[in-house]
Amino acid sequence: MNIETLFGLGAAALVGIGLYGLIVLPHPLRKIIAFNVMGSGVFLLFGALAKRGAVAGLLADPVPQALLITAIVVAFAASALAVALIVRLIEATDSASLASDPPEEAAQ
Amino acid sequence: MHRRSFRGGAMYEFLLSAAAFVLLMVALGLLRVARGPGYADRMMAAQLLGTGGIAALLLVGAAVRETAVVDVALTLALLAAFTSIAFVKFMAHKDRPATNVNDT
Amino acid sequence: MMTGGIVNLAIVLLLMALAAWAVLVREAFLAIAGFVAYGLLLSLVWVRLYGIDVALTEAAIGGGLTGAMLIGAVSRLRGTEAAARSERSGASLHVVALLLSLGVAATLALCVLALPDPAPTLAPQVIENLAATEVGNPITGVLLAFRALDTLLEAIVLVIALIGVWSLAPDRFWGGRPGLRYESDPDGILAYFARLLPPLGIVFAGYIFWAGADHPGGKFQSATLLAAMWTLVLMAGLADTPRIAHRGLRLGIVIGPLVFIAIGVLGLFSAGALLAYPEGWAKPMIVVVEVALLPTLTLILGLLLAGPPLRHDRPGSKA
Amino acid sequence: MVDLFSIVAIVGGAFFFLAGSVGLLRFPDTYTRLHALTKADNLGLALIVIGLLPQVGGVLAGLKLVVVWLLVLLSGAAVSQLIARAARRRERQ
Repeated sequence: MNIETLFGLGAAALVGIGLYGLIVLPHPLRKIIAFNVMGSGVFLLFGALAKRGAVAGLLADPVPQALLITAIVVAFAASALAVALIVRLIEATDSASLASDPPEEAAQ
Repeated sequence: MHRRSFRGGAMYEFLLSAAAFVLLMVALGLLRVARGPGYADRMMAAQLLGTGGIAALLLVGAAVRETAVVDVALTLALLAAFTSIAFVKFMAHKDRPATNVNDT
Repeated sequence: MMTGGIVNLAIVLLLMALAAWAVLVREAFLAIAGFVAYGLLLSLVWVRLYGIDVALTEAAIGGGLTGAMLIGAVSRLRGTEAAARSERSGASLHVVALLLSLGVAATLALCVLALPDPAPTLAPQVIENLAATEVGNPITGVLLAFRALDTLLEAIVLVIALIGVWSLAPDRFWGGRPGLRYESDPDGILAYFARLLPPLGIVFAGYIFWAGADHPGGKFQSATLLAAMWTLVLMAGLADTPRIAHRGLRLGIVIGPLVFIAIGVLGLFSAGALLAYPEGWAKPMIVVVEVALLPTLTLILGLLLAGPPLRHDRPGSKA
Repeated sequence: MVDLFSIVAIVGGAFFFLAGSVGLLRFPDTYTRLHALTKADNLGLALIVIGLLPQVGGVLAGLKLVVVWLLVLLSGAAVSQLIARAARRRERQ
């Protein structure tokens, strides 16, 4: 199996793992981590595609790689915003629950 | 501009094997993160991971003759202490009796 | 090439194991440790995929900023973890989530296996036109010439993200200083370290910035390093974050997009299209935009890490 | 000849990584584990860097390799002190 296919399949698995965590994990901070895992899976898939686009002179297609750089920086900014929201939520409600009807012990 | 120039067989194989070996050792060390017991031990494993990651990166970079990989390693080396320091600072913060940030 | 294949396989397996760890492990702190290790391994993956520029970005963001940000968040959870565990979702949801993620992963895997051969690529067009920009690194060429609009919009997105973070400040702290005030380390090691490392980091950031024209590197990687060095100085208690009402700070935050837009509009008149560079002027224009973006990106990344404003100066206060 | 030198040095470095990991897993307490770790950090990376010096081809790249090692040495020293102090503070409490 060549490297593009191998990393492409790995990327598919990462997206699956991240998606599972995003749905199942109750704590919002954990959801952010899971979302980042999912996102990096997408990035990796994109990177494998870039590697497939190698032509004489270049080892990979620079267009997707350039977009990946902006994507990584934007993903960090989005995570920072999400983390700030969570910290504010905890400070405001003393609970990190995302449920519309928070459980008893958290509400007190 | 990137160039394609692969190193001769034996050395290439050796450098990549060495990288794989170091990576494996680091993965072993990661078990300490799981076992703990304290936070200090976990941070140590993270430190080993950083050094091992840099070593593996340098080996792979030398194997494929990509000199710019050294810059990636330099970046990691500069930031090697960053996460650990953030950790020590925040844990020190957490250890102290909870001072409400909003009151200051 | 056998060894290369084995190394790749080992990397992918370790990557998946770390991802599963970061998602499944019980304690948030352990998940973060796993995620930091995951980020480190990702930069090795980018080297294997010949994306050295991407590897540099991932090393700076994944190896530095993200870990520090998540650890900062986890130290302020205040026991919400246990409460969150009590509202664990039911078994049916787990099954549905498992089926859904398996389905998505399998679909993606099938797509990967069914990719067209030869792969579509824009690389020849990039090589063909790169000479006109006088930039040697094709990625810099894409970021600032061929897809400059993306880069401009990204800078604006970063500004908006920072405004979003700031807007979470309680009203009474608006205009104040972001983040916690760190005490100067009594043991002195951190203070020593934070005096020694930043000069080296700044030199290297300058090198990466300048090298970005012809080799892997550029403003994003450079700005991330600078932001990390700034945060190090803050954590050592050697300096404090600026008040967000400070005019110079706000100017620094918007200068990048403003200069970028100005040059883009200039292109409308001189070269006939928005963000087009007049003939022979591409390289100097690109350098101007990059120089203007550097303080913007550095300030925004550092301030995103610091969080919303939490305090005002109090005379004689040493919180 | 040069390649042989590289191979010997890199194998030596890899050995120290092995020793560091084993020490981290097997040693009884935090401080001895810290001891094992710092050996891997310093010597493992140092030997690998020395082994790679003839392989990178170029004075600038070689210089950067040495700087990588020095930086890791510096952060390793600072962080291990911080870790040890944090561990002691926790013990005293």
